[in-house]
Amino acid sequence: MSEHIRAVSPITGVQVEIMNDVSILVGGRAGDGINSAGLIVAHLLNHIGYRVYMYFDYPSLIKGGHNFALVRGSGSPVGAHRNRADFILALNQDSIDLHGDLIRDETTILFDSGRVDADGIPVPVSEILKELDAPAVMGNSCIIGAFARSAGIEWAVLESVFRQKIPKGLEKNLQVARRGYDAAHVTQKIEPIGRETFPILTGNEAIGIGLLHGGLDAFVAYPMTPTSNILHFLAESAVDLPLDVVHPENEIAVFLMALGFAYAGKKAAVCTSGGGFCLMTEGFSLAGMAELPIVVVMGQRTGPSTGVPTYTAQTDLHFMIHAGHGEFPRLVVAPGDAAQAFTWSSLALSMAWKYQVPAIILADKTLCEGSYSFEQRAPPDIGEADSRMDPGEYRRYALTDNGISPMLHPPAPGAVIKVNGYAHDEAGITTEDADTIRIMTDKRKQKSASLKAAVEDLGSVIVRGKADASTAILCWGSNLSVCTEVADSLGLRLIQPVVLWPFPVETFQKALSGVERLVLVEDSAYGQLSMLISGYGFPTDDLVLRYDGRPNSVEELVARIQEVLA
Amino acid sequence: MSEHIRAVSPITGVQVEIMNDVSILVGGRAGDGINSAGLIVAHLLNHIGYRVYMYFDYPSLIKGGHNFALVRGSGSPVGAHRNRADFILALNQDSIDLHGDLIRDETTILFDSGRVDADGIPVPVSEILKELDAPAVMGNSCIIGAFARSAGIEWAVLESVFRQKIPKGLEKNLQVARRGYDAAHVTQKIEPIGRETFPILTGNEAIGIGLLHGGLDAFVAYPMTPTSNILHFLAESAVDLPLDVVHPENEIAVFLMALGFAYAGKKAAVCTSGGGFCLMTEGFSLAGMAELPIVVVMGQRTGPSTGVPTYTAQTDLHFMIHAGHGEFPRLVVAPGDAAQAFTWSSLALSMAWKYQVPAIILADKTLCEGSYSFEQRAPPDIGEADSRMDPGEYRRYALTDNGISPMLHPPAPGAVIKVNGYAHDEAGITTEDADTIRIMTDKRKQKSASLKAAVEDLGSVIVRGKADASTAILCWGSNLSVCTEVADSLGLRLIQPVVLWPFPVETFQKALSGVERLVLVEDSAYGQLSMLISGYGFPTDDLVLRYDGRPNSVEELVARIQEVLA
Amino acid sequence: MTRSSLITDAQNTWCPGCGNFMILFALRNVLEALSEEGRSLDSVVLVSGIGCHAKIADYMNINSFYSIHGRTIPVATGIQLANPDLTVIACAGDGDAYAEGLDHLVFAAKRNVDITLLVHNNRVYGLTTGQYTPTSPLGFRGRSTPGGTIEEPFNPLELVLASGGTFIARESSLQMDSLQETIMEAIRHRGFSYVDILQICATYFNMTSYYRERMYRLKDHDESDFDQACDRMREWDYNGDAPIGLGIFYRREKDTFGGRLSGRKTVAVDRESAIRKILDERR
Amino acid sequence: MTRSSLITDAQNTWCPGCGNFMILFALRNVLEALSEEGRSLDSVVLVSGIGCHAKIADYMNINSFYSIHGRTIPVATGIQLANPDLTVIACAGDGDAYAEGLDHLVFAAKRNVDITLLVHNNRVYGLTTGQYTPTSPLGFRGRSTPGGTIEEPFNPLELVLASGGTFIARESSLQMDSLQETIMEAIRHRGFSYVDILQICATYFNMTSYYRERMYRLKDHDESDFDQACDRMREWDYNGDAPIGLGIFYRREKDTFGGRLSGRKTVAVDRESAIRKILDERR
Ligand SMILES: Cc1ncc(C[n+]2csc(CCOP(=O)(O)OP(=O)(O)O)c2C)c(N)n1
Ligand SMILES: Cc1ncc(C[n+]2csc(CCOP(=O)(O)OP(=O)(O)O)c2C)c(N)n1
Ligand code: SF4
Ligand code: SF4
Ligand SMILES: [Mg+2]
Ligand SMILES: [Mg+2]
Repeated sequence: MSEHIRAVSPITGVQVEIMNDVSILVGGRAGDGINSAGLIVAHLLNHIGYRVYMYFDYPSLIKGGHNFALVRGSGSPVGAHRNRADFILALNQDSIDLHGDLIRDETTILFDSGRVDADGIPVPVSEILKELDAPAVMGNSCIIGAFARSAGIEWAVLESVFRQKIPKGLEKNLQVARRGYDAAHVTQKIEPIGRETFPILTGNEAIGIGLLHGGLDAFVAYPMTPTSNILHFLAESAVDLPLDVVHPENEIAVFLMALGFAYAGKKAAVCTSGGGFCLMTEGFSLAGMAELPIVVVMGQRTGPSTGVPTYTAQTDLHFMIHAGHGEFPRLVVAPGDAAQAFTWSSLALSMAWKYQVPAIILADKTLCEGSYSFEQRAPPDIGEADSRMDPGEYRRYALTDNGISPMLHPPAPGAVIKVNGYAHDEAGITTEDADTIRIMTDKRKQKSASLKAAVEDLGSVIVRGKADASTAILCWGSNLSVCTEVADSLGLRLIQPVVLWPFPVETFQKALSGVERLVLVEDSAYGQLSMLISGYGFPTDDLVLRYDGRPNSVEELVARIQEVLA
Repeated sequence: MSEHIRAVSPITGVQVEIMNDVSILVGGRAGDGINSAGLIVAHLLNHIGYRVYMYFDYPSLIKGGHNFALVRGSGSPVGAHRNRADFILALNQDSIDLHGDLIRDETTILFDSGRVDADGIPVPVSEILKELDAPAVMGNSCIIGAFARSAGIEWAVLESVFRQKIPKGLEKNLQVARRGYDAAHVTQKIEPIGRETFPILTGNEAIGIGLLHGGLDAFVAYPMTPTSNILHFLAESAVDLPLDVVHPENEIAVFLMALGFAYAGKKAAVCTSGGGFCLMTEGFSLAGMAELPIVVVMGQRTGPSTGVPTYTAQTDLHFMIHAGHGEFPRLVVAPGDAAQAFTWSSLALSMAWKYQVPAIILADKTLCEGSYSFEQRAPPDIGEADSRMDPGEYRRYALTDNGISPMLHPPAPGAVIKVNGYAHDEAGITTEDADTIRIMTDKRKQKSASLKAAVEDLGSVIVRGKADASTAILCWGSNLSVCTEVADSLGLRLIQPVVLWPFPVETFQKALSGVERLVLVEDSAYGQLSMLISGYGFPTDDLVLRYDGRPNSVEELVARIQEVLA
Repeated sequence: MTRSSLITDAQNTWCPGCGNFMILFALRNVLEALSEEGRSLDSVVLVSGIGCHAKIADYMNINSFYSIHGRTIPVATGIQLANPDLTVIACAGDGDAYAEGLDHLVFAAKRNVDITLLVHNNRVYGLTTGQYTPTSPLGFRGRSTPGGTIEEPFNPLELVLASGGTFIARESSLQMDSLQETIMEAIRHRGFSYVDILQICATYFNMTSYYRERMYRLKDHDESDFDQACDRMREWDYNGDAPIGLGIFYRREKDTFGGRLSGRKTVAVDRESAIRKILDERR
Repeated sequence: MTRSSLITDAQNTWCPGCGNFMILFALRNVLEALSEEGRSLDSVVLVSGIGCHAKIADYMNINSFYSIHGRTIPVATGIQLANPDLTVIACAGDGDAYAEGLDHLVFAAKRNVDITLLVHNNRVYGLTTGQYTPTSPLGFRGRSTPGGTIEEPFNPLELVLASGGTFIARESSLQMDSLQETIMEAIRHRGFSYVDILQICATYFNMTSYYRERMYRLKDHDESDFDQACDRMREWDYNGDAPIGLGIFYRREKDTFGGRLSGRKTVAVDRESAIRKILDERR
């Protein structure tokens, strides 16, 4: 495309360009299938060699309102949207009226001429549907067809994408799309740049697949945005897999059932968001005391309370680190894109089991419901804990050097396996004895230390951008991609701790070496990561916070970073 | 008494003595009424002019086991037990066998000769009961009688205490006590030192009375050690008061009912411990978003999970500060003794209402179930928030300079009062608009700032001991008393932040002025307050942690402090 | 906000054809009627949970407490106990009242708390895009159960009856007039008034014709007869094929929890002297 | 820990005369009998909540999961679903199962989860020193209700029946032999087996003579007859004065939740190729 990011780095003075960069807005009402339409557009780009990213924006309602998808294609990996649209596919008037800031002179606007008034290429969607006797929901196939034509994407590409993605009513959809295709003309050609396709996954799907890869046996969940789709995805997938998916009466039941699975030797995970997580905290503390492995996928959204259910936030970091009464080891990882989501979900499950601790995959709406070109990276093999012990002598909480006790599951012939949320002795029997309480607390502390060491070993802090720059952007979770892009373009260092607890202090310190100015980018009002690292003596110089539920576009963030650095 | 604390301060070289100091152990089985017996002993001391403190130790069972009370009397205010007993009142063998470390040459041991084998003054309790045809439960009156005699407490004092404290079966109890009195002889006289008596209150009672003083209208709770007794106490007291006490089906109902009370204009509070609090966190976040005032009394006990229900801990500080998803203002106060419990419970309720925030009174088992001579100090009057607004124009979340909106309650003629856990506009209507979300988050942030300023104004950090010492003991909650005593005896400074959130950074900084070495004393395994202050750049030099569920005695703490300072 | 109209100008975001509109209008009409009778609407409070149904809190221009998923009932209970003069109406979803917060339903019935509970029972989680609820039929294919559920629904009327309910009714969003009448009766009833409203979800579970074919109004039914109530409630089990009775199944008078609670109060003494008394007892 | 005995050497801290002893012994005897029949006790798991009753997890020398207050049932459910070959026995208190975690009871019955639930119903919170529970009679003076409660108890048997329960029994800690027999039947029943055990709390609510005067065993009772079951259950409402029937009130066969869940499984494919397939579909 013609226009690229042209930012002059205030640090290096270098002007950076991102090549082969295209942005497309698809907008319509809830119920118009905007999410699927956006995904099809993403797949068109995927099939001509682009890495893609899609941000999907929708209010909390079922029909009506305004939904839009921002699809981005690029020659290199992407995970952020831009503040411009090269193409707009408008199925409602809001897609034009609410997005003036994205429109450039060269923007191609394709619009449903029956519903939308705009300058650009009109597509008579309803007429076409009527002529072909096609249902209203096929309207987006029509406009996609028009888009393909105007972007110079070959019909064959569209046809093959449709064949794969729209098996239901394929022929009719193709007819509709063809009519859209014919109604338009080439405006800006998106050049094919390769033939390799990548799977396009939402963060939610990447998490689900990562858990499956890690050996997930059971998934228990009560629906809650933005993680419900993990439940839906795994429920769909369960048919082919040795996987039980259960949707119980509420989150309390969810968590305790999952602990039941874990006790019986099945690797279990749950998903939720803040309000549901609150209801799990009592069980979370039980998992800590009883040393039961469990993984919680916790998708942040704008809070507090019900907040803004379908919008993003990064405001639960401290809650995750401290949730549950009493002190016990836990793991908190915050992947930043689909690739990390896969790797760290798999790892979180393995680590939860190896260290017999509860683990949290801390995601956010931007990650969960964003779609990414996915490149699979095999997670490192961390091995398993030793579980050998003479059954007759079995003690669930036997003391060991690393604090990890051999874990057996019933039926284990001859062994009596007692787990207990009270303070207990090695055998799992309740105790009130001062020495035993202290010794068992030390055991759990030792486990913390073992986990901490493992986390430092795993390379839990990512450094990107200009590695020797003395100004660094610090971020976590879904801010990874936009910050990476901005760091690259401004010649800054990028630092992202993927593991947030136990905090990888040494690795983080190394990542900081030579940094004189640290700028935190976070979707919160208080700067949660800054509060966390200040506890380890790491100051943050600038906070670039956003808390209106929307993620930053590349341009918005460039501007804000330039502002604080000016 | 003959022996006093004789510690030589490593800092000042000064030898400190505490005068008029007496320690008494009362021990027996659960069901023997050891708690009441200990309290009677405390009242005997109270009536001869002593300030008292009682630590009550009991396992989580109803009958049997071993209970004991450590009663301390002193010429000056006390709130900690010592590692010695001048008298032991033994109703079971464990009272001797398990407490060897408290016994000195001069210890007077009074024991039930039918059940206990010991050196000292035998009291034929069962024979006496049998002869007088008195029930078994009067056994402790008998041994108390013997104690009074051996401590040289006049019969008239005992009789007057019994008249006030044991109205039920008074005459029989007096007969039994008299026989015990006659069975003993004076061994060590506890000199009367005054005539003024103080109310003796548990921390729980002081909290309850403080809430009443602050204007409590409704108390809603589900029983949980160590705060159940607040429920019991207020349920007893409700008859005479404009107070509703409700015990619903679980903690979720508790919290949401209490929010219902608050919405309708009634000042409500709840009590619980860690596990129950977990269940309240979702409602807590709702209170934050909906700006509903509410007070939670949160009694810490040994965790995680069910842990050791009747033993103490200070391990929930960070959980309290961060509980609930999303970011919102809250108040966390941690009183250290009965006087502070009264003052700050009253204040917590007033501040919750003035700032329309949830407030936590963070107590612990040691404070909740310890008994203290109570000196009432009137809490400062913080005034109320402005609630004027034209009803016809009423907007529950109207924007103001300090972030506090006028709060009305239904029925308010002409006003429509809408509270909402979704992000909302000024009128309380749900919004997903980016600007409104941001503005309303800023409003709550402004309220945080107003609350923070008020907290700094209130003298929220206590300094005691040697005010100019460069070594300071830092503590919070129930560790206040033992640390004060140790600081006094070692010539150290004592610093106790009573408000823990919003953390009174400036006041704390002032309290620290001139401190070169800071020693944190805390009942936890990780040093929670140290983690908190390090986030503000205040380093802690030494951690004196205890996590076996038991509070430190004065001697134990002296030894541990001397050890770290050596 | 002034009450020139009983409907706010918040944008309504229910789907076209959603049964919630009927419930909204029915409630508005009932409140208008009450207002005409002279009851001040300043004393009415609407409490809702979270779900499509709950948006009614935004749409009704009266006092409201828009709470959290599943917790409609304890909030309503607290408000009622705090001020017995308020008329407290709780609107809950079936996910809300029958799954997330079921225990509160049982206890409201047990205690006979003087609130009115309207369950917008569309037998699906609407707002979270169509998962099964406790009243979805066996085999329901929702997004969490793509192969169909493997559990039978329960019958919420039977549950409330077993819990001690004193006013138990079923209505439908398809029958506006009767819905209004029953809501009015429910509000008038002193004690826990429970109306299960079979609400059409146009998007995820449109049972319009199913219901139309089976619905009938209870006739010659003695509301005070427990056994008759049982029988009628059991006729349709929310799963199989049977006539679906609408109307008031059961009604009886009983002390309310709030009434008993305030009945306990002796003449209130002043706070400070009560505190002084407590302290003196502990000297 | 080896199973030389079915009782651990943990110190027993129940009060003298506590009905929990009888339940402990009954359960031990049943397990011994099962073991003699050849069932391996390695496959038995005991789940408990928190309360006096729950200490049974410490005292029985078998696999156990000592969970948290009110959550006995979901833990037991998870274990059973994870491994259908396990025999899962859940011991709950009345505070546990009827107050804190009531919703789980209803859903276990609704789903017919294949576990056995023994409720140690002493009609009081024992471990927290004597507060009322949902089955305490009206006017019960506990520590949270010094003036007496103001709510009637509910009848848990009726609730479980209304929820879809397939095995509903009541026993007493005063009748050891029948208690044992019924526990045995409950364990043998495929599906959700629920036994409400009227347990004596020697310290806070000693109803020994009250029960002895009123208890009788169900006779000529058709366990498969729903209406008879209803009638018998309603005879005593946990409040008023009436004969108290003991025995199995209701029993029927029905698919279990676990059975239906595992029935769904197709032949399992290997994990990696399933993942590859999922990824390929998304290219
Ligand atoms: C604790 C919690 N869990 C989950 C959710 C997500 N959630 C919002 S609405 C809803 C279900 C709504 O179903 P229902 O109560 O039947 O209302 P409807 O939308 O059908 O009117 C859920 C699960 C939530 N808000 N809070
Ligand atoms: C979430 C939570 N709330 C409260 C408690 C305190 N608690 C412990 S046992 C118990 C009640 C026990 O009553 P019940 O279940 O009837 O058992 P019982 O002691 O009578 O056998 C309570 C309220 C707790 N452990 N956890
Ligand atoms: S999803 Fe169903 S219940 Fe929700 S608004 Fe749409 S039609 Fe109504
Ligand atoms: S309090 Fe009651 S239930 Fe608990 S052990 Fe004692 S007698 Fe048994
Ligand atoms: Mg619904
Ligand atoms: Mg009980």
